[in-house]
Amino acid sequence: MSRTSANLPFTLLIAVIVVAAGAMPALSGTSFELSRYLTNAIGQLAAFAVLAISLDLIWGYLGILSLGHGLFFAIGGYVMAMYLLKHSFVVTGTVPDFLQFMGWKEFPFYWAGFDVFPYAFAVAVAVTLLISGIFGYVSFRSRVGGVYFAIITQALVYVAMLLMFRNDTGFGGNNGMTGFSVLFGWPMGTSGMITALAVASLLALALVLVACRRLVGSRFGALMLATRDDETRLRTLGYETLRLKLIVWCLSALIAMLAGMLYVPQVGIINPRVLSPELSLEIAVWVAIGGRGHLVGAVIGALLVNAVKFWLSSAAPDIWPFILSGLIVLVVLVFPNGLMDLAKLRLTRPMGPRRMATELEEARP
Amino acid sequence: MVKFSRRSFLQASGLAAAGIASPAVLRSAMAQSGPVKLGCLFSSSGTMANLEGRLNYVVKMAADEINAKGGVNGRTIDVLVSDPASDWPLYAQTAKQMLQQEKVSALFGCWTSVSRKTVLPVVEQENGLLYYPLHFEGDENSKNVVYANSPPASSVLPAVDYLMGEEGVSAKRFFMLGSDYVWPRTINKQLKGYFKSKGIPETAWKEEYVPFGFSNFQTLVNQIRAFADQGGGQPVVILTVVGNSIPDFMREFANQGILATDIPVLGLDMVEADLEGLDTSKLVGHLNCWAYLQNAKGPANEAFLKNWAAYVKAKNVPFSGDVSIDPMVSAYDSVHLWAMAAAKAGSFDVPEVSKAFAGLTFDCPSGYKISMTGENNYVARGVFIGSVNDKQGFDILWQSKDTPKPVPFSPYG
Amino acid sequence: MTQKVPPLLLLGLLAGALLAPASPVRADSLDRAALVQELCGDAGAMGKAGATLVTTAAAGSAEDREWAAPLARAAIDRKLACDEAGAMLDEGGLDAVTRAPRAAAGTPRSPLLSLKNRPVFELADAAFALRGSPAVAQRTAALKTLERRPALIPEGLLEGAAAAESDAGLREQIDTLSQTAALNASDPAARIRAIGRVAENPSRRALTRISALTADPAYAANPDFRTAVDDATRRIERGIAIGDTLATLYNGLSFASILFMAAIGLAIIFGLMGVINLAQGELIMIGAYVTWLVQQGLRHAAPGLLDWYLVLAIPVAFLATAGIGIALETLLLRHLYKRPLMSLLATWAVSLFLVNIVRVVFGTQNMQFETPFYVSGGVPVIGDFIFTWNRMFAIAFAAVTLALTWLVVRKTPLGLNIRAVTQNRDMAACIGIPTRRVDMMAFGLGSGLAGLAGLALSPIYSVNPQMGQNFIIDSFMVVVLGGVGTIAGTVVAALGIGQINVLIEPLWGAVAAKVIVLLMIIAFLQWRPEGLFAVKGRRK
Amino acid sequence: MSLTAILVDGLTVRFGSFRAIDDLSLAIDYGEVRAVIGPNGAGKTTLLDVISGITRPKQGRVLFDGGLDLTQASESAIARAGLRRKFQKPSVFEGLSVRRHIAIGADVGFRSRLDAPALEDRVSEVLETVGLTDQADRLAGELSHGQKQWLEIGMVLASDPKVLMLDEPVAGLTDEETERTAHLVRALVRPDRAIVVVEHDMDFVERIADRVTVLHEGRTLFEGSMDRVRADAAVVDVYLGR
Repeated sequence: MSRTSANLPFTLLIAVIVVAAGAMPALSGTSFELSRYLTNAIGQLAAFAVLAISLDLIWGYLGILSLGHGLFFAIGGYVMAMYLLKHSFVVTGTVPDFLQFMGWKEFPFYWAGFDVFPYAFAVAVAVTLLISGIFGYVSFRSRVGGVYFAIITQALVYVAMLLMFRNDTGFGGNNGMTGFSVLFGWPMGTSGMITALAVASLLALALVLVACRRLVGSRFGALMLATRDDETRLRTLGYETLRLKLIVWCLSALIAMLAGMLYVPQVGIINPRVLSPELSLEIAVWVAIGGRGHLVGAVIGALLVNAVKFWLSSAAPDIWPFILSGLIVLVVLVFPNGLMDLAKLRLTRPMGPRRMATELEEARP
Repeated sequence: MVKFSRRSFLQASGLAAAGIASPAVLRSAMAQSGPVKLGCLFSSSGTMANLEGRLNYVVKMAADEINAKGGVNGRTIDVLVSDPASDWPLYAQTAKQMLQQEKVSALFGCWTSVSRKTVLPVVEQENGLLYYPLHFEGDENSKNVVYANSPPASSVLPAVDYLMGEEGVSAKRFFMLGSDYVWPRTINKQLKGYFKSKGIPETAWKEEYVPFGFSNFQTLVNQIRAFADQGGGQPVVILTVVGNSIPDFMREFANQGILATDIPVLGLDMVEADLEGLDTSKLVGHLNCWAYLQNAKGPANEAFLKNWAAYVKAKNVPFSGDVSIDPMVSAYDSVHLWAMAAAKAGSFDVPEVSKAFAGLTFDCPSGYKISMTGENNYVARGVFIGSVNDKQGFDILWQSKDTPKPVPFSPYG
Repeated sequence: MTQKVPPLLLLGLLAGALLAPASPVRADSLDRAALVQELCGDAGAMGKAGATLVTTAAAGSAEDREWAAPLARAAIDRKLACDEAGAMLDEGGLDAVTRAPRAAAGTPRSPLLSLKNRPVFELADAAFALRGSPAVAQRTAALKTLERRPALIPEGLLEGAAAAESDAGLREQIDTLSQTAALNASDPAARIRAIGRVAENPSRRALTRISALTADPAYAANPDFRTAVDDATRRIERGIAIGDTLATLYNGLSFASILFMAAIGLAIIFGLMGVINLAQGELIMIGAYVTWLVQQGLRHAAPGLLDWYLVLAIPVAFLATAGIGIALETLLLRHLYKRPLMSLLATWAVSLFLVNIVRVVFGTQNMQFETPFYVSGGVPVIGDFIFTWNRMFAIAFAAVTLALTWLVVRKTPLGLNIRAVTQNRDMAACIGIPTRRVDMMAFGLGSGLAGLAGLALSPIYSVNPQMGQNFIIDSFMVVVLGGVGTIAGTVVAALGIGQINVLIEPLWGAVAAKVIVLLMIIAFLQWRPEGLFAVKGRRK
Repeated sequence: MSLTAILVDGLTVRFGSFRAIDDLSLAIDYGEVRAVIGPNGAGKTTLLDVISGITRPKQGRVLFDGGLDLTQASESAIARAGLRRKFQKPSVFEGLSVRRHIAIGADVGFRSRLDAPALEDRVSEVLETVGLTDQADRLAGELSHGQKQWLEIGMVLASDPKVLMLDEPVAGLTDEETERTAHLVRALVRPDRAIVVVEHDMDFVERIADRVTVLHEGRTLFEGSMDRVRADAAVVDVYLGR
């Protein structure tokens, strides 16, 4: 309605994603086939883009910065890994490493049923909703916001990391889980599987983009922006902002979880490093660089930062941190709306002075 | 010498324009000529950088030595270096890139067991070859990995035997303190099995784990003192913490006034580099055990140390030229073992090279003649027990007579 | 004597050595050449040589003692050079047997003491020093070494030393030790006296020694002996309990002081500006590196003052990090005060930058710090409680920092301004307080305090580019738990977190302790988002 | 329906040791425009905060319509009961259009309960009332200060509230804008609606208020018509006379 046309870039982005998803299987076998490495990389980047969207939804549109989104990403990842391991075990009989080095003869009881994907998926959703629901409810009810919320979520993901580092939790400890051989009955690591996973990730990205776009364009989306701009004002108009925030927060957690489920089969490992506070901070950096409050910005930010990181980590490993920190400072000081400013595509005005004022007040209760 | 080539750069940055990729045919044609490529998977940033970083240069140095003698099968060796940034998934990522894009003939890399386990499925799928230069927990035997250093049965157990023996300290009680991950867990599991087989009661040992990067050892050292003071025989600490936890532990240990003559510490992952920041006069006598120590006697070691010092100076390597640690030597041996296998096979194809492993021997800087059999991909090496001296190094306290046969799967697990 | 304590085993070995016909028993029959030959032999031979040295120290003639004393020291220091013609004392090139100068025959080799032989040689060295060293301090130190292994002390040594001792205080100490050493003597009265002596220094080791006596035949036969043992056991157990309590408190306090040091700068900055400074950990790290630089500077410029580098570095570390903080504030954060979430990202970028610039300049290895006498070792107090000086240094440092910070905030114009701006920025600006300048100075102060934290932590932790990252979450939890902008809150939160951590750690391990504490804080903040100490005001 | 819209009974609010409102009692009737005046710190805004549920009092109660105790209800429940408030600082949503604001104000709920045409009608009507029809599709962040004030009034008005609280509606406005606002407020008077205005501009108060309550140090100093307020010695002493 009033959210003026971000239509062009949005449509373009969706088109590129869908074309890429279609082209990858179509080109296989021809001399223009993408290498497996590139295909895999594109699939991973798509998963990161989904993760970026999940954060943008609550940070850009609701004004809540989470520095713990790695937690939900990890839930998806871990559940996917559990499914893969258990499934591989059922099909091929391979006993996972962590069982071996812990000296355990069988899977812990809570692994039961994880070889059935629908069950695993349901568990992922349930756990994500449970954690995000409880944490979101108590935090939003106590009106914890702004930097406090950011710091507490960071502590939360850190706690989760410490827990998962423990080997006796039955989730592989520091080693995490790796050595997946079968997905849905198909062997992993083949060209076909790599392409299929990349295509699935791209399609999921497109789907999440379209769905989020519809959400933020709706009346509900307008209420999200209203909450971001002045929550008290909205509450004194009769709206239960607690419920609104909780719904969006849980939704965002679910999207992050989905990203984790897409990511793990493509990298072939999950371990507590995805729970490190640095990764969660980096997600915020992708969004900030791309331009928060723009779905397109979040996606482009995630793709760009990760592609550059991917390439520099082998081409010039030493300068990557300097480039990243320089980029952040540049974005923070000069382009508060990230690349969206740079491109002069001022689609909306998500960062008015009022918005900043709310942030400030949240910082000082 | 070469970092990633310009071509790979273009390909990787071509992500944005996903449609443009160089045709597969062209790429494979190029891989057939020119120098043969080897890849390194050692981090030069992050928590492992201080240890892993130096191995990149050792691999290059070994390649230079081989190139100076005319290369292998008529081709010179190019070493590609990357930075997995101490981030385990990135090891797998980089390994994929090396194998799929760069078509390297062999990989040399990984320090922690986690990173090796991450890379393992990649090398198996791509049928690559990974030389792993660390002593480790064993219980693994992939045809695509060469385990260039010792599994516990041929390194840790001899050291513990020594401690338990008359010549050692007749150790009767064991405090096992480790970082909480696969290597310490597995080592301790095997040690417990070993103790049981020796009839040592369960009350005589204790197991504790701390998180990675843990540094506040005050309470744990208190626990160790309490454990030691319970009586019942000479106590020892078997230390499997890694990284910065090692110097932090040793510092606290010395600070609470415990000497090696009271409770000796066997630091299984302790190397010269861990002592760099410490006042070792209060730590004299603590032990470590590796397949190589810098003080090893013999011309091979003299030559190695001289070459390394010269290489550091000539290439401006950002690591000390007068510190040499076991994994450096294992990495060095690995390159030579690979070159010998490739020359013997007359090919760079992994299956051919693998077939040539049986019967290879090499004069390792440690002074032993290390060897491979056709039975498995393990390398038989000697064992050293070192004793910390007041010059931040290790004196050789004991060394094995020959190279014990490596046993991949521990009978005590 | 059924105990399996290794010192006793060694004693047995000693006794064996005493009886063995090959080993000289009497001083007049000390075979010097044979002894030197054994010193150059294998571990077994060296063990025998060590036993001989101990015997010589106890019962040898003055001449022999004087001759043998350098050998024990040389073996420990690896200064004994074995060659084809016997051995030489490294320094001065003297022959080990004749003490006449000579040239080395062949390539000399320095034998290494095995772990088992090392305590024997240390004992011998201390025994020689106790009887022969001219300085009282050295003799006292030697006595301390002997006290570590009372069971190993050969009979006659302490009596001989006490008889010759000129210093009255030291003589009394020697007597005490010799009474303690009589725990397994034959005279029941001496044993009972020894039990009492042992109980005077309660520790788990003492408890083990005393409770082993309950299996002694005398325990059943002699009621006096029995009472003495039971009394001693009770006394020691009480001592251990006190010691454990003190140790827990001390460990908690030391951890709290570290948390406090890491958090206080952050508390000031966060309270004043609502800015989350994620680079705070890196400022701590830089403080530690500056300390290292000061140490290196002193090494070159004034080696005499080297021991005092930790003190001399205080102003340098403070000013250097304060300077960085001020630069950071002026160049970056000043523009972001209305956007705290962005300043959070910006400071993260700064932390990334600082870690990597230090990595490039100094490398990734741990920096090497001298350990001055005032931060090395510790004093056993009671039970198993050791008062370690490096922790005490941190505690004292934290206390002084607390006092100074309190003074600055409460008693100086800058502090007044800081408090005014913290409470109401707009009002402060209205009454003419230069808020920008106050921000800058306060940021400098907070950063400088982080630098001091780095200095205080350098004797405890490894110093490397990554070290700062260990502190950031802990210190934020302290600040948030304490309540923003209150020094008292920061102190109480640090003490609470430190103590709870130390209490949980022995029960469930270090990881669980950390997890539980963090979860407790998170839960607490849901209940009281303002933290422990916070001023309530009008919302919105 | 009772005659009294809001009954404040023995209300005390403390911030630390400071008593912002001290045992205050007052009643506001339907159909009147009540102005609350007083020097800074007298407790005016705090009073509105308590009525709208933002601040919880230490003692006392505030009854709405003779029944609902506002000190126990949540902000959103209070708003849904029909009490709406315009804040002192114009509080609008920078990222939303003017039209969206009115729609949000008109209809509470995550989904619209009114059907689209009915909502459109209501929005147009309110825009007409506050005179922002021409600005309907602009973003709120782009409006002038006065327009933001009106937009916020329109937003709280759109739901047809029973109690309308206006906190300094003419602060920072030009004389002409003040004039328009005064007209607007008078036009909103209805027998089933109470309007509470906190304002410093005495001329404005005189033009709109039926009755005036003067607060001082958290207590009622005086209550009556503006003429009598001006005549009261105590009021002149603490407030007007300065």
